[in-house]
Amino acid sequence: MSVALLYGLVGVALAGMGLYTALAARHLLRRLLGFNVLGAGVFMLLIALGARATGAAGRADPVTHAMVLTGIVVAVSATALALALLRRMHASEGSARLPEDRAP
Amino acid sequence: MSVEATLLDAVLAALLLWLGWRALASADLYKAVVQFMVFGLLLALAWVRLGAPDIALAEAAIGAGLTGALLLDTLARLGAAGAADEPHPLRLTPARAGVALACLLLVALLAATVLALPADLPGLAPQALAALPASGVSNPVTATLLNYRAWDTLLEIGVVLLAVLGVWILDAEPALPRPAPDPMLGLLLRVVLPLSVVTGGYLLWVGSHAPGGAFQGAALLAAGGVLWHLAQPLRLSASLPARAAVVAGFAVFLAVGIATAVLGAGLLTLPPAHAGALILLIEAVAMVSIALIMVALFAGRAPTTVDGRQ
Amino acid sequence: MSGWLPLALIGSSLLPGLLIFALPERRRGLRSALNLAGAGLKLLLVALLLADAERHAEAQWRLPLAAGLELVLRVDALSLLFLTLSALLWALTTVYAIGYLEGSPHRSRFFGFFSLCVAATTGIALAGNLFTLFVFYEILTLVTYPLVVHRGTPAALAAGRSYLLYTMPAGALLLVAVAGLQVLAGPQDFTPGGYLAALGEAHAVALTALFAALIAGFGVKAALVPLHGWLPRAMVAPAPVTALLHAVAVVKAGAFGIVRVVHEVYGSAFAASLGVLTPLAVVAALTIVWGSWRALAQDELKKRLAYSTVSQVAYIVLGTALLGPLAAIGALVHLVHQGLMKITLFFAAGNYAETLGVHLVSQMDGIGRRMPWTTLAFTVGALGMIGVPATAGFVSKMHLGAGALAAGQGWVLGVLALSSLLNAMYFLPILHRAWFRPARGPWPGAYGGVVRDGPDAAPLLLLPLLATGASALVVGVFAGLAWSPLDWSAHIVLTIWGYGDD
Amino acid sequence: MTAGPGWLVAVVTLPLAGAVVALLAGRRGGAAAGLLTSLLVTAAVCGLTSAVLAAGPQQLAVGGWALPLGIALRADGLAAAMLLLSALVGSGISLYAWRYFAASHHAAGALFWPVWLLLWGALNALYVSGDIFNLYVTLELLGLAAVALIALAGASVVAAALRYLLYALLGSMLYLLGVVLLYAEFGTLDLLQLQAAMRPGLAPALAATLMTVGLMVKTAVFPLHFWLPAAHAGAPAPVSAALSGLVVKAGFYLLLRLWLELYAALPAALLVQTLLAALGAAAVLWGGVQALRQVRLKPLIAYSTVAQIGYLMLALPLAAAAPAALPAVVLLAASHASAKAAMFFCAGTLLAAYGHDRIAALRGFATQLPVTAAAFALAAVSLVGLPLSGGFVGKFLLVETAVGAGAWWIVAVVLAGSLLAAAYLFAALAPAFGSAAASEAAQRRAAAWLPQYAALGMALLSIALGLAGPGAQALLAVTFDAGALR
Repeated sequence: MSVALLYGLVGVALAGMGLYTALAARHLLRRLLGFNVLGAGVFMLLIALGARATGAAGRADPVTHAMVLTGIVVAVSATALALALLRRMHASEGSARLPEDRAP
Repeated sequence: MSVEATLLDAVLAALLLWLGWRALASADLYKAVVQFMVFGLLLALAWVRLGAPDIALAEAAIGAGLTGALLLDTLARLGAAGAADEPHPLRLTPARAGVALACLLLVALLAATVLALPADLPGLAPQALAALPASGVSNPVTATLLNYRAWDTLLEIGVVLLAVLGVWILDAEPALPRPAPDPMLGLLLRVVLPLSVVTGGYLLWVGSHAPGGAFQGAALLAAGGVLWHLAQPLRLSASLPARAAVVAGFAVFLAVGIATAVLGAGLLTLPPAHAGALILLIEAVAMVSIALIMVALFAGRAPTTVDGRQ
Repeated sequence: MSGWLPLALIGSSLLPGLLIFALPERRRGLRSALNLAGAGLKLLLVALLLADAERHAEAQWRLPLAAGLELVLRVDALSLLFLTLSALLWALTTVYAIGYLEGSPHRSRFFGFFSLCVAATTGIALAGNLFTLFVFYEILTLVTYPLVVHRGTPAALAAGRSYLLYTMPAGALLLVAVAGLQVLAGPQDFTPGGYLAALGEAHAVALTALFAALIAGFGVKAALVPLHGWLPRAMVAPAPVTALLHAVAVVKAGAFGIVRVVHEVYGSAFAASLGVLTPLAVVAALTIVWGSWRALAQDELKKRLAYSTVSQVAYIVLGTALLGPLAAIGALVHLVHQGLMKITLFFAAGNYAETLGVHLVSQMDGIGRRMPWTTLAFTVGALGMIGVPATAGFVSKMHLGAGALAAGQGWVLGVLALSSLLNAMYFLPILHRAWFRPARGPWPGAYGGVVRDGPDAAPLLLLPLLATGASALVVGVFAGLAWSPLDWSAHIVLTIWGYGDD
Repeated sequence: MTAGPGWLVAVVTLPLAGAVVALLAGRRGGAAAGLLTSLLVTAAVCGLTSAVLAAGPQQLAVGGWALPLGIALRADGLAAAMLLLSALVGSGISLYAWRYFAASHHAAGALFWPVWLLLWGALNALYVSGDIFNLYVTLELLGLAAVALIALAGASVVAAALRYLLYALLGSMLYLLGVVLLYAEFGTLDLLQLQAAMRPGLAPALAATLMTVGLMVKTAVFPLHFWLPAAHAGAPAPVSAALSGLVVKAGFYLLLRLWLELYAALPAALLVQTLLAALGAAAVLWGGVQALRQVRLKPLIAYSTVAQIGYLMLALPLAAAAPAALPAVVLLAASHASAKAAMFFCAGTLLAAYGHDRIAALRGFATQLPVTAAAFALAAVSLVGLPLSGGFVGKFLLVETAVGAGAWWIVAVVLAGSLLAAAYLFAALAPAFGSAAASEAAQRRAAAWLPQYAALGMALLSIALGLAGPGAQALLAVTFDAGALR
């Protein structure tokens, strides 16, 4: 099994666990961790699939690299905004969970 | 590929999965975040293994470094109570069965798809390499980011800009406590700051022909900035200079785009003769802006802002 | 060529309406001036049309809303008949309303919607295809609602709610029906004798269903039993509104729609071949009897009149549902006659209420001596409704009866006789009380005991009433003359629809 | 460079440039920049639209690189229509926001203008983007801008904003997964090339599913709508207008592109279209019932948005077969956008005037704020689909096509939906005409006239759209031919 394929599958697994956490976790910081791992998985899948031909064409696909760089920067921006919202919500409502996830 | 290589890859893969899971599942969020940062560093290693050094740099600096730092410092703001989470945060409950099932199904389908995909699709590598001479740079990734798909990158810088505007709107209180300036830190600063500036600039410069570029450089600059902020808190309010500084990168990039559309061959069509210089200009300004934004994401708005709150 | 005419006809009441909305409450004079100017202009335009109908016969205006979806406004003899009626009655009702709403709040809103309501009615009259008719029919629903709830009292709001409760679903039903016909027959203008016969038996089932939907849709406003529930409640509205609603605007719009559908969409022959006319006739007959029956029991004058409307409008539907020229003529002529008579009755009822505060039949003893002119007009209307010979009502009923015989539907005569008997039973007692009984004690008085002194109602209330009463008399007595509604209806039925040939 | 592409450039760059200026200009200058930009963008969009009508679809290769290496900006009839809709409603929003944020208490108000213009830029970029990854970036730009704008409402909506952000991220992540798969399968990111190359298979099927679900989250298609009401009801009035009127339309637009173009060739296309329509039907009924149960005005309007999105979805299975369906949908979308903007404007005015938006306690506001009442009533007319309004013509065409296709269940849902809409809008409006209970309706603050007339303008627009049918049909007949690339 080729390196690309191996990492591709790792990416798939990461995406899966990240998605589960993003949806299932209650603490918003954990959900954000989930989104970041999900993103990492997606990016890894993209690069791995782009690197499939590395053997043949010699060079990996730069377009996938550029896409992932873009994705990473977008992800950190979104995370930063989400964290700012989280801090503000905790300051005003005293909880780091969404209302529907707060213990009754 | 050689056997030991695949062995190394196998170990790395296993570590990634394990750390990734720990980063999500550890009951203690501090532990989780730290593990996430380690996970990020390992990820960078994986990027290198996949022949993506540019991403490796970005991952280490932004993915692991900056994101981790932001997470940690938010945890600090939440306090012990806010940071506490239930002992088994991801335990499978009936309520979560559906989600878990969906995720498993997705993983299975994705895996099947990955295995089913054609083994050797070169993607756009040939076109990208063929167009490289006219792109003004010799690093195909930089060429893609700043030339072939510059439109993506312009909008992406817009996203970064939005993050800081959002933080300003939220009027988020400065993220880090303001300790009394620590002499030790000051000393460190005197060493690190120039270093971060130099390396940042270097990364920017090499980006044209080797791994590196504006974002990686910006992250390093930001690291210096954050240290500075630790030493003596920066006051990055939404004042005009601050606004000008954070928008500069976006503005210059957009200006180049409009100029090329009005005077030149079309939107963001860089004339090959000047492409290299233009790209360097865009990246230089963008780097400074993005670095400032990243610092601002920490510093938030200082007490003395438009409205007198806090 | 003269495509501006239909637009001008609608504009003559639309523009005043819009302007009036913008007027501050206190600009009474300007508001009245606008109203009267609009009404006058409309009358002028109608007169212009009547002057040489031939030249303007082709006057039409088209506006495509989408491929195969056109607003068509045009002038034909039938629209002219309805148009004349509405223009005349609008003018009179405007005068009446100015007098009636003296000093009551929100008059700008009232007169604004009042004018829009007439604009919508004009649109219905001028509609050149089913889609346009539907459009203005829905607009009419919309602009009459504020008039019904105008007083803002709980009763008014409840009446408005039930009005929408009936009319909105009806609109939905019509939408489907109109869309269905669009799909089956494509975009078509109204054509004498209908345009669906071509589709023939192939779509018999679909066409029958669509016919039912159309009748139900228009039947709500025409207050066909069992869709009449909203009408008696809606009489909480100010008298001028009820008058207009019952005489031309809403109820007539429904009846007019049914006439168009039967004669110019399906064609009565094709409709008969589908076997949908007899059921329609039966529904109409039931409505006639039921309405009169319920009217008997009402002590509140306006309610009694409202139920009488339910029954009287059904005459139009009945005549439309009977094959042959005579019945059709009877239906059309009743469209006009009922309007004149009913508006007279409601004006009179309004006068009683405004002048003496009399709302109940049981309070009307001796009112004839107190308010002779009003009561005289009321008497003309009432006798006409009963169908006493030489009155307008008699002319319509006679044609309906003859038409029924011609169509071989003898049972209809029974219905007519029965309803005339019932009409007599709920109108004659009123006349008897009014003229032959002595007044018992002081009058209740409007607005907490105010009784207007002076021989009769205020002039602004009396003059329109006398005008309508007189015309109700004239159209009956001189029905035989040229240009009388009867002559006109005959012209439509025999010449334009060509039912005389067979 | 010919005129068409020039307009394309203007359409995507003007709002972004305006954002830069507005950010630098600060509070008062920001408003000026915002209004000026609205004017210029509208002009540019009109230019582009006329170019599309005159010279057919417009295309521009950004950076001058040949596909598939570069990114193509494309404007066909549908894109032009959406751009036009955004320009008209967007200008209204700018006009309303001018006084709103000038008067507003929160100091961050100055930041409304740059963020709002970035959002507008994201919309325009999205509508003309011909590249599925570029679409991902525009979606993120749109999402973050929306969240930042919601945050302008302050502490009360932070939770709603967070929920909004989380599900926006979820949506774009799922969409991005789909992009990855498509790129791996076909080696291009260009929409038309992908459409031409589209073939059944595991990767395309999974990609289609992921992208669709992701966009459904962003469009708040039932049952993935749960994040919408709180956010749309909680945001500042002009922002609510932008979210309900414009932002959800972007996701819907991409769903149209996916299932009428990109994936139309897949064997399961009709099935998916029907499934989406079924969800739309559920949304119409659920949203309507929920709206009926609201006691406050803004949540009612927000739930009505859930229902109205359902309306739009209903046309998907028809559009493939009947050409009249797409214009119907666009008319419905446009009249909903303008009517919704008008309603949120009115709600904002009432909130400012009375200090609350409890429907029962707004008795008689028709007497005190006649213009606002008129605007709300006209908007309601269009939303219910009464003649003669954009909503009416759209609804009629939709019903006609549904009847023609024998899709009676769609007819039934459309009618049920409009009766429900009539019911809850009547419930919202009836108190206005009731006699004012003086104590309750005592106006706290005098209402400025400009916002009220902005609302009236939007309402009149949604009525006037009733005359836009022929134009819409002509415009939507202009399409790219992906077959040419096959």
